[in-house]
Formats: sequence, structure tokens, C-alpha cells
Amino acid sequence: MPIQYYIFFCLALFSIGVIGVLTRRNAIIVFMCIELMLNAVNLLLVAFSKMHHGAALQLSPTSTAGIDAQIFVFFIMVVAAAEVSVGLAIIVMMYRNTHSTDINFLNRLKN
Amino acid sequence: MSIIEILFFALSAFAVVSATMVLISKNPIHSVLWLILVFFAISGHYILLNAQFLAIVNIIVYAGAIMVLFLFVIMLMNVKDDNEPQKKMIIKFIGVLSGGSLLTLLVALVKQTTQLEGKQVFMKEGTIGLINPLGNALFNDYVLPFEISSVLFLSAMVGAVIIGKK
Amino acid sequence: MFLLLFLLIPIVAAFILLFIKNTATSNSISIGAGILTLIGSVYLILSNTGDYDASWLPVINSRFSLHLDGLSKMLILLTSITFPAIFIATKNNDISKRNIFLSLMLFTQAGLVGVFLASDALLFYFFWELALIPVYFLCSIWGGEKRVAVTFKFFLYTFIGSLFMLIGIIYLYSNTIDHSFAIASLKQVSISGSQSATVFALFFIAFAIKMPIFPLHTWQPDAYEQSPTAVTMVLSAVMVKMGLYGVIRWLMPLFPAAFLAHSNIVVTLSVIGILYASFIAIRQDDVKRLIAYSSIAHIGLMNAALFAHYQIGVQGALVQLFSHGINVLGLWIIADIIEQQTGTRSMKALGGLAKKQPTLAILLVAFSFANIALPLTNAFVGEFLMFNGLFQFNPWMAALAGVSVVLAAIYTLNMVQKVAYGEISEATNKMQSPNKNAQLVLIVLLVIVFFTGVYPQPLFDLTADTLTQLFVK
Amino acid sequence: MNAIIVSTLMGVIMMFSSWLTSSAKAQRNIGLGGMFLLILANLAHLKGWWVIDFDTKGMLAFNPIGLFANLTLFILTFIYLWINGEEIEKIGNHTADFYAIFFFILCGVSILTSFDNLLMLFIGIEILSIPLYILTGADKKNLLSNEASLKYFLMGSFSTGILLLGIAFIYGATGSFHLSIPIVNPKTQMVTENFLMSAGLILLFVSMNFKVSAAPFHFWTPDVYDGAPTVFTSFMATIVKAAGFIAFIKVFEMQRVALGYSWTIILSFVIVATLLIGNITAVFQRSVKRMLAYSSIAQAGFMLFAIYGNSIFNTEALLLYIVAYSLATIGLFAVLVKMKDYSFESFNGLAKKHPVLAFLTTIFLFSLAGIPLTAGFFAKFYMLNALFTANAGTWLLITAILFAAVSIFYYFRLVQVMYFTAGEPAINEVDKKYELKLMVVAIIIILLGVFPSLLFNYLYF
Amino acid sequence: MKLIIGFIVLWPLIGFLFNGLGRHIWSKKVIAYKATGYIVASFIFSILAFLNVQSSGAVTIHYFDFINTASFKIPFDLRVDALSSLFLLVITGVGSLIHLYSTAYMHEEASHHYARYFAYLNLFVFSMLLLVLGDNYVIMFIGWEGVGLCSYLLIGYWFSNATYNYAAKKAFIMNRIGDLGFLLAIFWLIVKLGSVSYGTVLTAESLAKLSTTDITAITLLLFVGAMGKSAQIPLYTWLPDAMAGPTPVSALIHAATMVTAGIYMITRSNILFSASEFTQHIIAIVGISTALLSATIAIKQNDIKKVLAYSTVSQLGYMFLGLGVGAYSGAVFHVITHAFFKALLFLGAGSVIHAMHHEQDIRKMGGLKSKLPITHITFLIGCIAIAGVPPFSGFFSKDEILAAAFAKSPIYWALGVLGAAMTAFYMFRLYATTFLGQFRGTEEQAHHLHESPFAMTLPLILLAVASAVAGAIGIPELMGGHHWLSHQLIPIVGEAHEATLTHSTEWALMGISVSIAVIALLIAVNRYKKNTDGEPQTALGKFLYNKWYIDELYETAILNPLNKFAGLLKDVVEKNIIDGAVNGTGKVVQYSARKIRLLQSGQVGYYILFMVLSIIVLFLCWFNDLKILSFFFKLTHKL
Repeated sequence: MPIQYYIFFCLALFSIGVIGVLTRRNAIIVFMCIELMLNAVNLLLVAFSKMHHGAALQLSPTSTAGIDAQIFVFFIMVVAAAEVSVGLAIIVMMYRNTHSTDINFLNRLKN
Repeated sequence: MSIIEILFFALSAFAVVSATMVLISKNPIHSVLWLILVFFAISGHYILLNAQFLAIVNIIVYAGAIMVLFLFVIMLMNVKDDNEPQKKMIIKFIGVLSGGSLLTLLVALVKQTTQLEGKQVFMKEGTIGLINPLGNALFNDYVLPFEISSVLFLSAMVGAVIIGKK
Repeated sequence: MFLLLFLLIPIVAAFILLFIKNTATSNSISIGAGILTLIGSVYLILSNTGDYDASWLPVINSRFSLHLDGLSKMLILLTSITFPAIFIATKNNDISKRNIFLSLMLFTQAGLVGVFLASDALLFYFFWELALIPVYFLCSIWGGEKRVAVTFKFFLYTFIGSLFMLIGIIYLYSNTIDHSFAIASLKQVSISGSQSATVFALFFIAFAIKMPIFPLHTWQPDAYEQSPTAVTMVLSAVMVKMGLYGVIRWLMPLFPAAFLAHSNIVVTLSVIGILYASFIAIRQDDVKRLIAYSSIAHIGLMNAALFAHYQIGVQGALVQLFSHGINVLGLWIIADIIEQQTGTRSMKALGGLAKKQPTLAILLVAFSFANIALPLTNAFVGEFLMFNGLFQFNPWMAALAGVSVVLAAIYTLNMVQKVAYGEISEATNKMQSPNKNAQLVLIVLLVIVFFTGVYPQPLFDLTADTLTQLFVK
Repeated sequence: MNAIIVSTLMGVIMMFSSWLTSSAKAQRNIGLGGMFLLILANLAHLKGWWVIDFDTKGMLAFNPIGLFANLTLFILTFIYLWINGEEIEKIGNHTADFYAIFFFILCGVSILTSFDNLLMLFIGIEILSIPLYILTGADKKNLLSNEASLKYFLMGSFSTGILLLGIAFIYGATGSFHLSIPIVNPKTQMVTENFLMSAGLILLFVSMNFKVSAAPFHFWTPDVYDGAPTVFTSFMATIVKAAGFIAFIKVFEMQRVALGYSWTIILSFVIVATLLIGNITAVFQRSVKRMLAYSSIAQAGFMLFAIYGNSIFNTEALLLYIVAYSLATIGLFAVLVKMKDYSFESFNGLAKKHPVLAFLTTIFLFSLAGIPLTAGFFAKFYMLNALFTANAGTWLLITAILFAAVSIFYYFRLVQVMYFTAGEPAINEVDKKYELKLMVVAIIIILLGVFPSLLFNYLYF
Repeated sequence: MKLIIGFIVLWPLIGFLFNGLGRHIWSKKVIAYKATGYIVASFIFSILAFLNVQSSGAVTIHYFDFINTASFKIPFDLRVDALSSLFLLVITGVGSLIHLYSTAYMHEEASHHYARYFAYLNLFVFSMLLLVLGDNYVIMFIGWEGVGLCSYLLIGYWFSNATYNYAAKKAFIMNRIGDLGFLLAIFWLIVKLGSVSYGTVLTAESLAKLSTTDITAITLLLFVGAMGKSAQIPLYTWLPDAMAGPTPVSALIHAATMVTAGIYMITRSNILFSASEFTQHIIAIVGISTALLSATIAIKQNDIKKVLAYSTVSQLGYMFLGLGVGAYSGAVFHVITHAFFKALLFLGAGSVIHAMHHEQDIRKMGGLKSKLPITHITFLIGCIAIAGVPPFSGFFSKDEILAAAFAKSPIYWALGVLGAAMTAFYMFRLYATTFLGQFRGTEEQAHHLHESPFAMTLPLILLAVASAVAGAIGIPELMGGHHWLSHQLIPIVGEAHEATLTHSTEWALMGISVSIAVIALLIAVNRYKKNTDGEPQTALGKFLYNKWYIDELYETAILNPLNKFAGLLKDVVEKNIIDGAVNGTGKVVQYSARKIRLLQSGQVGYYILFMVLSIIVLFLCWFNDLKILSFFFKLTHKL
């Protein structure tokens, strides 16, 4: 499977995430789209890790090259989890005060 | 056309479609569900790539924990599909346009990258995706970041406490 | 080491003043400091003190080095005459928070002396700004009703200029072999013609704004008009000299080629400025603005003479640096007395001074004629030589600039006529007993005017070494 | 290593200190003690007296400059806490937690000053950011605070996504998260271009710009700085930003080569944009707090000069700038905290009522404006010099100083308001002790303004 | 000798300081004695100097270096030679007489004003002497401007009167215009010859160094200076206004001495002028036209001093005619004689005015013959002298000039004679209307009419004698004289060369001019013996009465435009254009501030959108870097 396919696929997911961030107004949905972006990156990393791993296996059958990417993905998930906890807390706080999760509603601070 | 390729394209298509559904579905809850489907698809890809551990973790953490959290929040706020106002069409259009152009830009880049030509992804074989080597790596080379990520969690915890406490 | 005194005395006095509320004491302290520096500077001229050099910023190899030559001596003398003169003359003006006022003035003095002494580019820039900042506060706090805006304009204008200079300094610095700001090593820098032209421009803008040269002059009349006269005296007697000093001390030696290459443009600008300012001065009704514009014209002439770059003209400019300082100082003091006592600066409202306060009127006439460079006053010597240099550079320029001699006569005599002569106006009638301190100062200045006018040789001797340095091939 | 461990421990201790004692004062003192300890630990590492030896497996690499950066940032934090202690307590009843968060942030800082692996960069940035979202929203009842924190959070996580994509690309190109020095082709004197790598670097560049709030990725800054509680704004604008810059320079001082010439263009673009937007927009602000936010953007524009070239000199210049800028900003915000409202009008006639305070404010403003005799002047001077050593075009320098001149507009506007506008300042009572603290800051500024080498002498041990 | 010459200059200076500083201390008597005494002293010294020159030729004495720089030096030297010693005598001699006269004339002034007056007068004598004695052009220039200053101060002596001040200012400024020319000439000399000392400049070899253009330019510029000082067209209008000053001042400064400075200067540098044919023509033309113009104006003036003023201008015109035709000694001769009779006339007028209580309009006088006998006689002598009736002094000097003019070109001569006729006419018109006929003034004027005190009449008598016999110093050969003066001046101007004319022609010319003059004066006398002319009726009359409307012309053609121009600069260029540009930049900044801040819309969506867009922009920048880069590099290299 050529790497490009994976890259294109991941980029597509990533951009969909971006588009989501740009087009939706509900904070939660926006946040979800960001999560989507992160996942795209995850998959990309794994794909790359497998690519490098394959290349390394040609040289030495015992190489573990590419494992660091998968570890990285693991950490991304960790961070994502932490982020979600904080993020949702913030959104909830916001909701408490304004009873809305509409980001267009956030326009007291401007200019 | 090998089975792997078929699976790959099927999963990819499925993922892209459901990702798009996340965007276009009015009701937030539907979006969440669609997103979960995306995650499943991605997990499928992990399995294709023989990254079993990540596949599991992805299901557990994302589909299992994070998305449930999202669901809770949404339901707690009982955001109805009707009460989410839409952005102006033009803004949406611009958003799609810029996102699309970003995509095309990056794709063009990748296409021009000579170094990637002929590089193959090593499907379904390879052991690095299994728990054992990952565990070794994590607790040997990556023990420091592992420890440090605890700091992250601590601060997130404190933060949640600060923010959440009435 | 002795040189440090000229920086330390004012600064120390300034700090002391910050804590003294009593007006009388603060007056006497400031005057004392002024006199002290005056004595010091006289001693400085008679003795031959060496330079001072100490480590300052080892990291970038910038040194606290002061260099003393004839020009510096003369300008330090001018500074040390100006400040005590101001302190004495404006002793009785009612100024709120006088101690703060005086201490800021003394800080300015320190800055000015530093500028005239520094031989390290960065140090020079440092003092350059140090002299400016107190003035900003002096003008904005104690100035006229439009003071804040006007002063801000003035400050911003000069500050931008000095920033340009800073760029120039760094440019040269980064091209020095031994990475130093010392003027000696800046001279060694070898950069291409176009580059040196750029850096020249960067420096010149700073100096041109300070002098000021047409068309960068618009801050000046407003600033002179709005700032308290004591400060105006400093500005026009000493501060504008910073620009000319910069030209002589930095521009000429550092960019000989670019200097000559641009002399045509600069001289033309200056001459335009001379005529321009003189014409505007003719139509002024405000005494201070009139003096301001006339001072623009005079400065323009000096600058033209410098850029014409003939030994005789430069010599004239060197002398004129001093003479103009003295003359304009006298005029400002008179203008101040008039404003203080009549409460107006409009020449329409004035008149009959000669009847009301004959002595002051005579002084006014005397200084006015010094201002238009009547022979046997100090200004004549300078202007004669400067015109000479300009004439050698280009007769037509000299002729054009010479028109200003007539114009100067017109506006100065207008002023004299409207202020001193005619029947006593009710504004003039308000004047009480003459201000003895000021008149004493004026008389001393007048003595200097005529002495250096009849026998200018001391000034020539004083600045001889500077001149030879400039024209050594 | 010392710094990371100590800060983590202190963070944990602070978390639980609210059980040990409920008095905010005691908690603050513990915090200050902890800061002192942290500084000592870092100093020990710097001087090599006592180092916790730990095999980081190439995750971290400690070098003197990084440690020195730590030291300066810790000291700045100490000063910050020392001055703003009471103010922090006024926000909610979470003093201990706030201190804990500060320590976690400092942990992130010390990671960012010493990371040697993109994974650590990522974690460090996250440790830095996530607590900030919380600090921004700490004033829970205040809508502005909420709004700010939500905006910050959304944009922050978006930029995280960008960062990760960049890292992914780099990994794809190099096969490692370790930033190795790119190989320069001896013939062409250029790096053989790998588009994937370059794209990754650009994305990285973008997200770093976001962190240091450089235009056109600055949009969060004004709103967040404006909305966040003032005390925390001052922390964000100084220490956090500085850490971001150090990470920035660490990433790019080697990698810029990989981008070839285009690096200059992209950076110039960002610099000019930042200077323009920061300075111009600051001119027309009603609220001093917001003006300072924009001015911090403008200052970032100046700090970016350090990224331009890659001489050791640049890092020094950056450090001096950080110190000068942070001191002045901390001071200004400390004054701002005492104001009843943040409009310029509220400063009317401050010089009459609180001459000392007004004078100190003036010094801070001068330092920001880069007037000689203040640290700010030498900061700017070194930056310009750095730009020269990187032989940038003169046009860039002239742009820079023109904008520096523009900055005079808004800094002096405040001076004018304080000194030359009559009126009653809307200010809470300020006790002598507070003024004394600020005076210390001012004295440091002046001292550095006359002898900047005081700071640098420590770099040449 | 050094001391003597030094003190010639110093006495008046001492007098100035004495009176100027002590003006509140001394009594009028002291002031008067001192002031006059100093001038007399300097007169005596001048005589000594003169005799010394007679015995042992010219002397140049070095006092100190005025300017001494690496590039060049101006020594402060004084030089006494034939020319300057003559002028010394005239200045100090006439000067002391006029001082004496003034003591009485100004007696009504308050004592400190009295002192001020004499201080100025002494200062004037000082600068005049400096002008004459200086050994180089710079010192001459110092004196030159000095006398200008004094004339300014003295014209505006009654400073509370605005019109007087205006006249003073006008005088000074017009002089300044001339001085500018003089100054430029000096620069030219310095550039070409590197020196301004007569010793080096006025020599054949330095003449050889100069191209004809140089010489023409220099001489023309010098002549411009002379125009200003000696009130020639176009710079003459200040002199009539200068009559605002006290009458003795008019006598001393605006008749006898200062206004002749121009003649002195040109005579002094005659070598240069003789070398430039062109300039000489210019001078001659300007001179003669001035002479005629002012003569015509003088015919219709009714202010006694104005008439004399215009006659002065006209006489100066004659002198320049003389210079123009190369009769330098003749010009100097006329200067001397003119100094006597014009001073006499002015002082006479002064005593009339004094008697008439400051009434200056001759139409209100008349029949003063009997009331003021001495004044009348002396005034009459003056008139005859100026009219050029032999054997009075005016005849000889004027005739010498005319002869030389004829030698140059008959037209000059013809015009000169015409002018002489007019001179005779208006002078005797003046004489007749003032002294003949019967008194037309008010009653109480008539009642107070009295001859002036001795202090005033004595100078009159002495000057009358002088103007009667002064011709003796220049009796031409053909009258059996040997023209002592021209022999005197040989070292300065070389051999006088009117020998070109045959004796017969000379006699003829003399005859014609004299007869015409006599006829003119007779007509004038019996026309104005009885009646006076009231307001002029004829167009020509008005035209002349209004001085050819020259002042108005200057007003509209030069002053107003300049004023407008200055106003334009002040109110439009300065305010709107230059300062406008400065403030404009500020405005631009503020405007763009107002606009750019709208970018910060407060909408997260927009923010992120902007971020994405700018990422794209960055990528694009990086894509085709080479294009953009080359552009930037161009820019960089430019700067």
C-alpha cells in the first residue's frame, strides 16, 4: 500500500476537521472536529511508523524502528483526554453562565 | 485488487463519509455518533496496520471514554437540533473553500515530495504494534514523558476542580 | 577624570534638588551648580585636560570615553554660560514645583555636556536622548496651553530622528573590524558607496531634525512658542547646536566621500530654508515665533557653511556656534522679561518700551543688531566667514543666502520698532520695576557679544585644532 | 532535571497545602518558599553543585543557556508572585491550586528550555497551555473571563492540531522525533529540499507563532489578555510568552537551514505583520489593559528578530529582551491591578495623587518604549544588532524603528494622561510596601539600562 | 603717529561711551562740551595727520589682527594718505562745527535724550572715521554699516513718532541692500585675490590676476553698495525721508559726510573702476539721471528740508557722473565743496526752522531777510555756491566735473548743464520764497522770530566762508591756478586727464553753464520774490510734486508682492503643506488604527479562518519563494 494513499486519506480527514471548525457554531461540535483532526494525525503517524518500520526491516529483521511514532500516538491520546476534561469543564462553565454553547455568542471582547 | 486494498478503501470511504456527516448533521448527538463511527473506522485502519494496541486504546479511550463524556455534556445541556443557529451560508462557503484549499495545497506538496515515491506502508505484518514491544519502549525509552504526562493530568485535574467547583 | 565633574555636578545638584521644596534654596543650589560648572569650563579652556576613558559595556565593547577638543571646550563653555544665565535671569518667574523644574534643567545640562564630550557612538546616542527626555517633561508640564500636543510632536520628531541615527550607528558598528563604537574604529569602516550614502542619510536625518533644517523644521516654532522660555533658551541656545556639533564631529569625519557627494543637496535645502524662514519671520506677530524663525535661518546658514566645506566657512560656523548661542540667549531673556511683565508676546500689543524701560530697550536694540550681524558684534565675524565659504562653494548660493541679510534687517527692525519705539501701549504700561538680575545677565552677555565681535581671535585659537583635524588631508 | 522534579513536587505539595492550612497567607508563603527552592535547585544545576542525574534517553538535553533561561524565568516568576500575592488571593478561594498550577507551568517551562525531542516539545507545550486555559477562566462568575478561556481553549487546541500535523510530517520525512541538524549539501551549500520536511517545519512555525502570539496568529491574544484576570494576564504575557520564545528559538536555530531562503521571507512576513498589527492597533485603544495586550504583540514582533539569525548572540539578546520586557510588563500590570477600571481616563492626574507610582509607571513605559537609561533600550538595541549580524535587509530595520516610533504614541499617551491631564485617578489605595516592591523592579530596570552586562556576565562563566 | 591716528578714531568713541553710559549723570553743559570737545580734539589730530601726510607721505599702521585664521587673515590696519586725510579734515571739521551747532539747536531736549543725541553723533563720527581710515575693505565695511546704524538711530531719534521710525527703518534696509552688494564684492575679491587690503588689491599685478568679468562684477557690486549709501537710483528714496531726523543730523550725515561714502569708496578703488569701461558708463548714466530726476523733484517741493534733500541727491548724482567719466579728483573736489555749502544750507534751514518753531513749509515763511540777517546772508552764499556761480566754490568743482563729462561725451555735459540750471532754479526758488517777499506765517510765530544764538550762527559764518573760498583748492590751470587738489590726489587717482580739451572749449563750456545757471536763478528769484506756488495745477506739476510717484511704485511693485509672498509662505505653505504633511502621517496612523482594529472582530470563527488563510499564504510564500525573494533582495540592496 503506497504511503501517499494514507497521507491523502489523513489529510482529507484533517481538512474535514478544519472545515468543521470553520463552519460550525456549537462549541462542542467545534471541539469534536478538533478531536477529528487529532485522530487524522494519529493515523498518519502510525502509517509513517509502519513505513519506516518496513524500510528498517529490509536492513535488520529485529529492528523496532517506527515504534516511537506509535508511542507518540499514545501520548497524543493521553493529552487529548486531558484536554477534553478541561475543555468540557470550560464549556460547561460557559453554559452555566450563558446557557448557550454558541461561539458566535462570544463577542464581548473585540477590537 | 487484494483484500487489504479493498478493506483500506472501504474503511477510508466509510471514515470520510461519516466524518462529513459529523459536520452536516444538525443534531449534536448525531454528530457524536457519527464521530464514534469515524473512530471505529480509524481503529480498523490500525488493525490493518497491525497496530493492535492502539486500535484497542483508540476504541477504549476515544469511542469509550471521550465520546461518552461528550454525550453526557450534550445531554446535560440538552442541546436540541433546532436551537443551534447556523452560520451564514457565505461563511460556511468560505470555510469549506479555505479548508479545501489547505487540503489541495498539502496534497500538492506531498505529490511533489520525491523522497516519498515508491515508499510502501508495511501492512499487517510487523510486531511493533503489539503490546509487548510497546510496553518495553514505553517503560524504557519513554519513561520520562510517561512520568511527565502525569503532571499534565495533575494540572488538568486541578483545573477541572477549579473550574468545576461551584 | 576632571571631565566627569561636568557630568557629576549637574546630576548631583539635580538629585539634591529633588528633595528641596524651598524655592530660594533650590534657586541658590541651581545657580551655584551653574557657576561651578562655569568656573570649571573656564579652567578647562585655560588648562589642557586629557580625555577620559573607562569600561562600560564589555559585552559589546562600548566604552565610556570622553574626548575633549577645542570645539567641545567651546560648546561646554557655551553650555556653562547658558545655564547659570538662565537660572539667574528667570530667578523670579513664578514656576510651580520650582525644584523639580530646576533639577530637570540640570539633567538636561548633563546630557548636553555628555553629547559634546562623548567619543563613543553609543555613549553619544545615550546622552543625545538623555538631553531630550527632561526637556519633554519640562515643556509638557510648564509650557503654554497647547504644550502637550506640541511637545509630543517635538519629542516624537526628534526621537524618530535619533532612532535613524541608532540604526546608522549599529550599521557602522557591525562593520567595524574590532567591533567597537569608538569613533576612531568607526572611521576605519570600509563600506560601499551606496551603503555609506545610506548610513550618511540615517545620521543626517537625525541631525537635520535637531537643527532643524527645512523642511524638517515644523516642530521648532511651535515648541519654542509653547515651552517655558527658560527651556526655549536651552533649546535654541544650546540644543540646536547638538545637530551642528553632530555634523562636525560625526558626519564629516565618518563619511568624507558621502559628505561631499551630498553637499549640493544639503546646501540647497539649507539656503531654501534660510530664505523661507526669513520670509515667514517677516510676517510673525509673536515675538517668540519671530525669534524662532530667525534662529532657523541662522542655523540654516551655519549648516550651509559646514556643507559647503571650505575651511574658511567651517571656521565661521565654528565661531558662530558660540556667537549665535550668546545672541539668541540674550534675545530670549529679553523676550521673557517682556512676556513676564506685560503678559503678552504679540508685537501689536507692545510698544513704547524705550520710554518705559530705556535700559531694556537699549539692550533689545543691541541684541537685535547683534542678531542681524552688524559689524563689531560677534555674529558679524561668523557670518562673514560663513558667507565667504558659501561664496567659494557657489556664488549664487551665497547671493541667495545673502538676501537673508536684508530680510533679517527687515524683520528684526520691525520687531524693534513695534516693541521698543512708538507710544507706550497699555500692555507695556503694565511693566513694573526692571528685572535687575536679568539685566545684569544681559549686560554680561552684551560684553561678550562686543568683545568677541571686536576681537574674535580667542575663539579662532580655541577651535583651531578641530579645524585642522577636519581639514587634514 | 532539578527544576522539573522540584517544580513537580512543589506543585503536588501546593495541591495538598490547602489541607494543611486554610490561610491564604501561609499558602502564599509556602509558594514563595517553593519558588526560592526551585531557583536554588536550578542554580545548583546551572553551577553543577548538585545535579539529579537521570538518563533522559535523549528526551531532554540541558545546556547552560537553557538553564540560565530557566533561572531568569524563575526569578521573574518569583518577583511576579512576590508582588501580586494578595491579588491572586482575591480571585476565588483557590490560592493553593493557583500556586500548584504555577508550579506545573514552570515545569512545562523547564521542559521547553531543555527539550531535545518533539515529543517533549509537544508535552511541554501542552503542560504550558492547559493550565493557562484554566487560569484564564479562573474568574468563574465573570463572563469575559469565561469567554476568554473558551476562545483560548478552542484556538489553542486547534493550533495543537496544526503542531501535531507538522510533527507528523517531520517524522514522515526523517523517521525520528529527534531534531537532527539538517545535512547541508557541500556543493550547493543548501539543504537538499524535502517538501514533507519543509511543510512540517512551516506548520510547526505556525503553531509556535501562535504560542508567542505573532501576527497573523495573534488573534487570541488581545481577547484572552483582556478577558483573563489581570494578575494572570501579567503572568501569561511575560513568563509563558518568554518560554514560548525559547522553545521557538530552540526549534528553529538549527532547522531554519532546512527551509532555505524562503525562511527569510516567511519570517519577515510574520515580523512585519506582527509589528504592524501590534503597534498600529494599540494606538487606538480605550482600555489600558487591551493596549498592553497589543503592545505585547508588538514586542513579540521585536523578539522575533532573535529567530532571524542563529548566532549565540541572538539568544542572549532574546534573554535580555525577555527580562526587560517582562519586568516592565509585570510592573505595569501590577499598577493596573490597582486601578478601578482600565480606561485611560482612570489614570488622569495620577502624578498628583501618587507621584511615586506615576513615576514608576513612567519608567516601565519608557522601558517598553525603549528609551535609553532603561533596560528596554538595550533590549531593542541588541535585537537590532542581532538583526544586523544576521545581515537582514536595512528595510526591515527601518520598518522596525518606524514602528518603534509608533509605539511611542501609545506608551506616551499614558504618560501624558498621568502627568498632564488634570483629574481624579480611579485607583484603589496603594500602600507603601507595594510601591516599594515596584520600586525594586524599577531599580532593576534602570540598572540593566545602564549596565546590561550585569545580566550577561553570568552567561560567560 | 600710531597714537595720533588711533586717537583720531578713539576720541569720538570715548565721547560715545562717555555720553552713552553717563546720560543720566551729566548736566547738558558737560555733555555738550565733552561731545564737541572730543570731535574738536579729533579734528586737531586730523590736522596733525594731514600735515604728516603732506610732509612724509601715506602711512599704514597695524593695530591688531581682526580675523586671523589658518586660511586667511584680516588685519585691523588704519591708513592715512592724501585721500583719507582730506576726508578726515572734512568729517572732523564739519563734524565739530555741527556738534557746536547742535549744542544750541537741541537745547530743548531733556538731558538724557540730549546725551543720547550726542552719543549717537559721536558714534557716527567714529564709524565714519573708521570707514575712511580703514586699510582694507572689511574695515571700510565695518564703518560702512556703522554709519548706517547711526543714521538709523538718529533718523529715529524721536522714537515715539511712528513715521520717523518708519523712515529710519527704510533708510537702514535700503542701505542693507547696498551693503549686500558691497559684501559680495568683498567675497569676490577674497576668492580671487585672497586679500582685501588696499595694498594688495589695488595694484597692477592683482589687477592682472582678475579677468574682465571679475572686474566688471566686482566694480558693479561695489557700485551697488555705493548706490545704497549715496542714495542713487534706484536706492535713493530713503534720503528724503531721512529728513525726519534733527536738522544738524541731516546736515552732517545726509549731506556732508555719510552719503559721500560711496564716492570715497569708488575713488579709493578707482584702479578697478578705471579698468572697467562698462561699469563707468553705468555709473555715469545712473549719476546723471539721478541728478536730473531729483532736481526736477526738488523744483516742486515745499518742505525746506525736502528741497535740500533732493538737491543733495542731485549733487551726489553729479559726483557719480564725475566718477563715471573718470574725474575722480573732480568728484572728491565736489564732495568737499558740497560738504561745506550743503552743510551750510542745512544749518541755515535749521536756524530758520528753529526760529519758526519747527515750521518747515516754505509757503508759510517769507520775508525772513530782515529778521534773520546772518542766516539770510550765509544761506544766500550757500545758494550761490551751489548754483555754481564763480568765484564761489561750487562753480569750480561742478565745472571740473562738467568739463570731464564733455570730454567723455557732450550729452553728459548737456544734461549736466541742464541739471545745473535746475539746481540754480530750485535753490533760488527756495531762497526767494523763504527770505524775500513778506512774512506769511502766524502772528505768534512772527512775534517770536529772532536770530539764532551764537553757537548756531558761528558755524554758519565759518561754513559760509568755507563755501565761498573752498574753490581755491582746485582752481584749474587755465585760470592760472595749479589745481592743488588734483596734485594732492595723484598718488590715489593718478594724473588728472582733462587736458584733452582745448582752453577755448573749456572757456566756452564754462561760460555757457554759468550763464544758464545765472539766468535760471534770476528767473527763480523774480518769480518767487512775491508769490509762492500753492498746490500744483498742471499734470507735470502734480507729477513732480508727488516725486514721480516712485515711492508708490516701489510700494506696489516690490513691497506688497513680497509681503503677499511671505504671507503665503506663512499661512499656506508652512501651515498646510509642510506641517500638514507631518500631522498627516499622524492622522494616517490613527485612521489605520481605527480600521485595523476591526480585524479583531471578536468571533473565534473568524480568528481561526484568518489563521487557516494565513497558513495558506505562508505556504504560497514558500512555494514560489524565488520570485518574492528576488524582489526582496532588490529592495535590500537598494537600501
